[in-house]
Amino acid sequence: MKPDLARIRPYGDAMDDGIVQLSFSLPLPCGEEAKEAARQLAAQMGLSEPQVVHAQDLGEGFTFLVLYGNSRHTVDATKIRVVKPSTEHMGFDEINQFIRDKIGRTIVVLGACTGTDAHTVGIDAIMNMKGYAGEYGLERYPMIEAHNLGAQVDNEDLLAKAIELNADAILVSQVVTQKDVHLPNLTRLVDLLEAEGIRSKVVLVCGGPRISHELALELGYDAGFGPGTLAPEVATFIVQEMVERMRKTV
Amino acid sequence: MKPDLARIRPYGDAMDDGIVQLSFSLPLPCGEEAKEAARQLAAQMGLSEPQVVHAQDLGEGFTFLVLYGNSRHTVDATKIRVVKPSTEHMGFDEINQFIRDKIGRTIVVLGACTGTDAHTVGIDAIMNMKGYAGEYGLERYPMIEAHNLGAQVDNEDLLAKAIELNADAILVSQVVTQKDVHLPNLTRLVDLLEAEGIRSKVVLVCGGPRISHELALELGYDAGFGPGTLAPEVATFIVQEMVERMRKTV
Amino acid sequence: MSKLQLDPEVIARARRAAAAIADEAARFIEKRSTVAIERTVLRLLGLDGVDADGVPLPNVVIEHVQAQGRLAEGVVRPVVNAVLQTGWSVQTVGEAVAAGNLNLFAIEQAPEKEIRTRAEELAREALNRIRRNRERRDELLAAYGDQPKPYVYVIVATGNIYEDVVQARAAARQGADIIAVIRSTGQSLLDYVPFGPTTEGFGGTFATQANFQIMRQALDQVGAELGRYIRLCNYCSGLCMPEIAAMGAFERLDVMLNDALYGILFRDINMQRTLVDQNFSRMINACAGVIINTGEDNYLTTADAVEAAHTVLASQFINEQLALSAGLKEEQMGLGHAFEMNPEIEDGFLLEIAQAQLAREIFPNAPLKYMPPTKHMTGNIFRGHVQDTLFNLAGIMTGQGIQLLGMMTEAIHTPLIHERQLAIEAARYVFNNARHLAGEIEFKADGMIARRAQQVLEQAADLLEEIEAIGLFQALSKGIFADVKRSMTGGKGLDGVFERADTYFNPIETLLRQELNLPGGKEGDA
Amino acid sequence: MSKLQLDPEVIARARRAAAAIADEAARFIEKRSTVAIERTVLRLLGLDGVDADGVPLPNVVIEHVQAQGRLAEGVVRPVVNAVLQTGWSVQTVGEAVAAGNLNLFAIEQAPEKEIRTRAEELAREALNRIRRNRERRDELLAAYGDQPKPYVYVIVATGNIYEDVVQARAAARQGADIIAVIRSTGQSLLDYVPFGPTTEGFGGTFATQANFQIMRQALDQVGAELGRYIRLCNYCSGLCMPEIAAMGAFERLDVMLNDALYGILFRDINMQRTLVDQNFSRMINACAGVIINTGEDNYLTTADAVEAAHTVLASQFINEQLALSAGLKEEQMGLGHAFEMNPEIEDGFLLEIAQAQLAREIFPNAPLKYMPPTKHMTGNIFRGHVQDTLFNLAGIMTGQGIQLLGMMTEAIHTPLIHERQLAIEAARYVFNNARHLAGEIEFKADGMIARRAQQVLEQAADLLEEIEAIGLFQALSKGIFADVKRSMTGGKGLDGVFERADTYFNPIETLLRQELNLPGGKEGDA
Ligand code: B12
Ligand code: B12
Ligand SMILES: Cc1ncc(COP(=O)(O)O)c(C=O)c1O
Ligand SMILES: Cc1ncc(COP(=O)(O)O)c(C=O)c1O
Repeated sequence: MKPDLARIRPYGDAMDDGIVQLSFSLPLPCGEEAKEAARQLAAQMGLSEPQVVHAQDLGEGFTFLVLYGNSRHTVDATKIRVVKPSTEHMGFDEINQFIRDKIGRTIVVLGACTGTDAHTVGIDAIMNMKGYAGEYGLERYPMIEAHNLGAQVDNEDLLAKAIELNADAILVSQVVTQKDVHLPNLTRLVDLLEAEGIRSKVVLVCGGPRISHELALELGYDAGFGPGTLAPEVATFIVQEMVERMRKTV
Repeated sequence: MKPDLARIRPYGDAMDDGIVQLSFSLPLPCGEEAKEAARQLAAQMGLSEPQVVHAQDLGEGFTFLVLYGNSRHTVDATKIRVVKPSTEHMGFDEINQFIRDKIGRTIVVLGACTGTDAHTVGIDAIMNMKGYAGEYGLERYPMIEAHNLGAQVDNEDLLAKAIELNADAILVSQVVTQKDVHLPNLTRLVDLLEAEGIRSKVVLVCGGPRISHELALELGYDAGFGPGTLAPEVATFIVQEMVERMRKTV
Repeated sequence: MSKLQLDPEVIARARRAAAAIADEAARFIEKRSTVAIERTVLRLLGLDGVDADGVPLPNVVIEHVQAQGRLAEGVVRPVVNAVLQTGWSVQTVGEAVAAGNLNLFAIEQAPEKEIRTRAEELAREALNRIRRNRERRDELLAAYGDQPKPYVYVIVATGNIYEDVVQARAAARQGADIIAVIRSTGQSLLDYVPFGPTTEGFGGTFATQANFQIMRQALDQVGAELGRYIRLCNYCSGLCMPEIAAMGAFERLDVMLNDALYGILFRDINMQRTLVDQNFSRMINACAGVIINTGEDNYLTTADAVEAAHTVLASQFINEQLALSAGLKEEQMGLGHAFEMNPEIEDGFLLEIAQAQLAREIFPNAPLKYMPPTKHMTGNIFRGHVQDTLFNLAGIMTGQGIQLLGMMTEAIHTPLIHERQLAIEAARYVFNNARHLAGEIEFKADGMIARRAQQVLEQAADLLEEIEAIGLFQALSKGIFADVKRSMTGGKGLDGVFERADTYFNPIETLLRQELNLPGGKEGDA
Repeated sequence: MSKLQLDPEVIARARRAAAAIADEAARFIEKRSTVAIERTVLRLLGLDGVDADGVPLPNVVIEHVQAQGRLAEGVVRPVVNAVLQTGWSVQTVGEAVAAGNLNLFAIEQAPEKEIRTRAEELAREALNRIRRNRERRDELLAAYGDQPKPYVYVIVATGNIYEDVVQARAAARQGADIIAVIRSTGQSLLDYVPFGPTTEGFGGTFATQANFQIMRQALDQVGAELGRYIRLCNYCSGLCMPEIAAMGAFERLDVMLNDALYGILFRDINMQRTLVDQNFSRMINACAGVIINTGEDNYLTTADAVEAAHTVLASQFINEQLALSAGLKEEQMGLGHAFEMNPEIEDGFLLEIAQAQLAREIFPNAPLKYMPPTKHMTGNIFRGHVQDTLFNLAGIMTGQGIQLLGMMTEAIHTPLIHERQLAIEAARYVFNNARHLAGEIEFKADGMIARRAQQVLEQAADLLEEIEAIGLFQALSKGIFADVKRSMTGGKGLDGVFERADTYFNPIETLLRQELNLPGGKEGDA
């Protein structure tokens, strides 16, 4: 009954049964044809014996379908490598001590929720005094000078502030991701920083419920943090990255 | 905004966005690796940009995952042909008249829920006087002599009864389908009827929530009826099939 | 105080009629025994295992006795006599009979007194074993503390006991309080109990003693890790009711589906057989400290929940009285009912609350077992999850004892590993969020809820008096419950029922009756 | 009768403080106008469209007037003067200004009397157009009959008005009573209203008059097919509150998100600007028969629902009083609140019921708008669907007016076509099943629910008196609501606020005040 890690399949109630639930709508009127189309789609997805267990008229020529089937695909779990900003993180005291020891001055961190995005709860969770889930935010760290610019901050304003305050790190939050509105917005900041020639001077981090480290790297950020992030994780990354860069430039 | 019938894709909130929800469990502990494995599986299923929106520890080294992604597969809806027992069905009076006119005698229909299956509600819905969803069952039809043998009927007993009563049609209900327990049970009846040389003399019909017409044909039945079947649909099929056979043998 | 302004007079009337019905049944039962009871006695005296063809030894021995026309005296005397004569254990005696090496009636007969003494010793050992299990349960419960009610009850039903273990352990971690291992379809009609660990069932897993043991160990282990006692449930129904009770008592099962009428109505088991069997099985369950679950919910899978509401209540009254006459305490009576209102009914939730509260007030000490929507579940899993939510709310609002969690895939398949998780988290969310709602709300005097409850109670009392008048057997023949008509001599298993000879001897029963303070418990009574 | 044993004295104390707060605001408001109000007046007088750069003509004309330092007198006089002098329509005048062919202050000035007469004619036409829409709504409602409450309210938010139409029509067929077209993120900070049909928004679709019209037609059509009046909702918030109210009045919108404080707190719009704008926008909504929805739910997306409960109630009191001073009837006040209890709290449902019932009893005639769980929704769509079920039950148990349905994918994306279906069927199931539950249950006197409600009411009354003492502006600076601090001169849009000159002229306002029986409605009052 042990799973074969090299050939992982979904599990319903017996090893390797491959059971998967799926649901979607089709732009077809409700009836046998829509069900058959759903089955064909599921078959293309690699489900054997797909069963349409529910089909419902949505009006306007659409049908909602719920299916179960057995996936024939397998994943080699022994080959999975997950990219994370860092595996271990330091605690509050440790981080402050690390800054004292290795950087020797307070560092300046700027945070903002940029573009038209007004969801500040996430960035507040990282930066605010009171913090989040029992972890203090960066404002509480004696060795961090944290500035939270809040919601709907223009990339241009953020850049100006970063220059003004000589920021060591910039934290950008993006929560609204519909139609990928966050992508051009995030890229724009990188472009601006590069145009000013200060991209390499700041640790550039983004975060939000749909942000992954992988995506962040792709967009030209140094790290990306997803749902459930805690302040110490972010602080650890920033200070380690700063020290790493110092080491390299020495 | 009209769908391209030759290339139907799932629809979430924009034509052809392909949005699909899926959920399954993996025999991997909850964590980034399980999420990545889920994403890889979804990618193999043809979903672009699969998002793990929920991952939950189930205990015992299993993880439950919910994903959304955009399916790249398409279905050609213009080519879909659905096999159904019959497209139009007659009403109560019409059926009785049809029997009087074309067969000229009352016909004998036997029904049973066979094997270890004790789910009689389905077969009762088709056969009982009071019927189902506003449609009388076969027992109410003056031109049909209906015998409902009830639950857990052995295939052998059913065969014996069919011979004894000279049945024109046999209706078999199968509701429990776990581990495909219904398949050998259904096939066994066909074998028995053939061994007795009476398979061609009876109209052989099966039904149940997981029975499709296609499956029934595969198993050697004349028709299969799924969820929501009404008595007149079944009666129509039986009498038309009988008349069809009479026509052929004349 | 009654939230429903129920008339105590009407409750008393109903209970009195039910007691009369149970008395009539008891008079019928006391004169009879069955092959299943005799097999059970053998098991309790220490017989187990199967013969070369895989037939369980208790069956082999009973057939041996029956073949020689001696079953009416009970199986204990010949077997214990053989033990005395051979010096073998009951097990070895059974094996010898199975091997054809021993004819129980072809050996010398020891004096009755000696046989009785030895038999009583063996019986006492059996009951001690059961008592130790009961004490162990109490110890564990005392150590861990019990969970708040309603207990969260989920099923596993993979067909494979080892896969069941995975699912059950996961369910325990997810928060389940009770794990029920559903039986394979068809087992209830077997007139024997399969043997050993099994891995091939349909819609459920065979109930065998080995399977019980495997699951009990798994749950004890995960329970120790979690610091919670995880109760184990199985099905004490069908043609082997008492045998399963005995096996359960040996393996410390905590909860048993065990209804006085279910087998008659839903499995077409002969009514004489079922009534006699249920009584003995319940004495064992009583002694083992098992909570029984009755099956009134099943009525509503075929009948309509509004129209047949009073039959559910009437059946609960009968189950209660029959349980009392088998020595079960009120605290062990998980009387069943179900949330099976048609979801299309306006104010269906009000009717449901009326029914659930009604049961709560009439059986104040019973850990009522509340079953989820099944009939009206469809392939629409999302809507199903919502129906189950109202069910969970009804459970906490009316103080139910055991909440059998609904699964959103009820209309599709037996539960997948994560479906239990989703059901449990949903139930816990509702229970926690509405923890003290029951104590906070009152129902309008003379409102829809109160009036509905009063009406159902009236109807149930009337029905019970009708049944009392014609007798239970007659009532079952007339299709009073679940629209199902069963005849006195129809159905399966009648050939396993026999009248007790004057010389009938069953020390287990005597001891059970003593222990449970039931009539017939005095030496020589039986 | 109060189910919560609320003290009428405390309610009166809270309401009196709120009235004093609203009075203070009214005195501030009456001396001021804003660019948005002046643009609104132009729209009502008939100006629409955009210039060659896509800038809306109302903005162009206002900037023209402002550039010449003449806005303090109001925009009506110069524009109507131009109409009189040129013989053109308001539209042609606006186009000429935009084209640079006309300087409103470089032409001859007609006698004040003539200007006033013509201006009032135009204003009357505008109000007639609005009245006709209102009558049309009443006719349709009378013809079809209205739906039982809570109304089922769902959102569409594809970003593309044509895709929105598909979703909205489907939702209507699925059973929605109100369709809200959510606005693109960012629109509320635009100091102009985009023009024409739009197909590219993020997290919502731009509010434009063309979009309103397209959706109105689609809903009228599907409503006719279904024999139900489908209400249309949009957002009358942000820097263009009054303009959107006017556009909505022209296109027969039925419901408008329209809060007195929301823009200040959640969009960092200047408080002077918002207070002045909201007043004028509400007069239009009042006249158009629109139900406004206030945004108290938003407090709970950042603050804790248990701790901040009284701020929600206090804000409802303030919104009520400010609404009254803008001529809105109680029946038009969709005061907002939300089911945002942390799902982990024991008895959270009881606290929630207390709050919902409290609002119900204090604002008995208001069609309370009840918002679903959002903050505590996660990617676990199945659990989310359960949370939404308790929310729906709370709605029907406490007689809410408008139920904004929760979506199980709240934490993921704006709703897909079938998610609305699932939400609607779930809500209808709950509403229907518990239709008369509110009338059936009572809360224990001095129980948790009643005591919680009484305590929240006390706290709200205290808070209102505190705000009364320091003044609303001061209170907003201190972060009393939603923990957000805003200063008198901070935030967006302050440059659009101006003090009215003695010669300020605004016949629309005068007529509105007349129609709504508000002070200042008499000729020459304004
Ligand atoms: C609260 C809320 C609001 C509040 C915001 C109040 C405020 N001051 O923030 C209000 C009511 C104003 C609001 C408005 C809107 N919202 Co909103 N809102 C939410 C809601 C309910 C919760 C978000 C939240 O607070 N999460 C809690 C925080 C702690 O989690 P988090 O943001 O993920 O942050 C954590 C991590 O991601 C990470 N993190 C986040 N940022 C960063 C940054 C860095 C540098 C790092 C290191 C880490 C990090 O750390 C945090 C702590 O662990 C969500 C739904 C939901 N349940 O998730 C919708 C949601 C986010 N909103 C949504 C939308 C569309 C809107 C609107 C655009 C709707 C509209 N058209 O009007 C508006 C407009 C707002 C705007 N202009 O942006 C959508 C987004 C859909 C999408 N994927 O694009 C959601 C998902 C709801 C939905 N289903 O439609 N919203
Ligand atoms: C009622 C019920 C019971 C009742 C049955 C009472 C009775 N007298 O029938 C009781 C409580 C006894 C029962 C027991 C069991 N049940 Co059961 N039961 C159900 C339930 C809730 C409803 C079934 C039903 O009545 N549907 C209504 C009828 C009208 O629909 P229908 O059967 O689909 O019939 C229609 C069509 O299919 C068609 N049709 C059906 N048969 C035929 C035949 C012909 C010839 C034609 C033409 C048409 C036709 O026409 C009918 C009318 O439209 C379902 C769950 C659900 N919501 O579906 C589980 C369900 C069917 N049961 C299930 C199981 C596993 C069991 C047990 C095996 C569990 C156990 N191990 O103890 C037992 C054992 C029973 C046995 N030996 O077979 C599973 C089956 C899983 C699977 N796919 O294999 C289900 C799906 C529940 C679950 N999720 O576990 N059950
Ligand atoms: C009392 C009782 N026994 C047994 C069962 C199970 O059926 P079976 O007899 O097939 O084991 C049920 C139904 O769930 C029941 O309620
Ligand atoms: C009163 C009110 N206005 C407006 C909005 C929407 O926000 P925006 O200002 O981005 O249109 C909300 C939030 O849903 C609201 O409650």
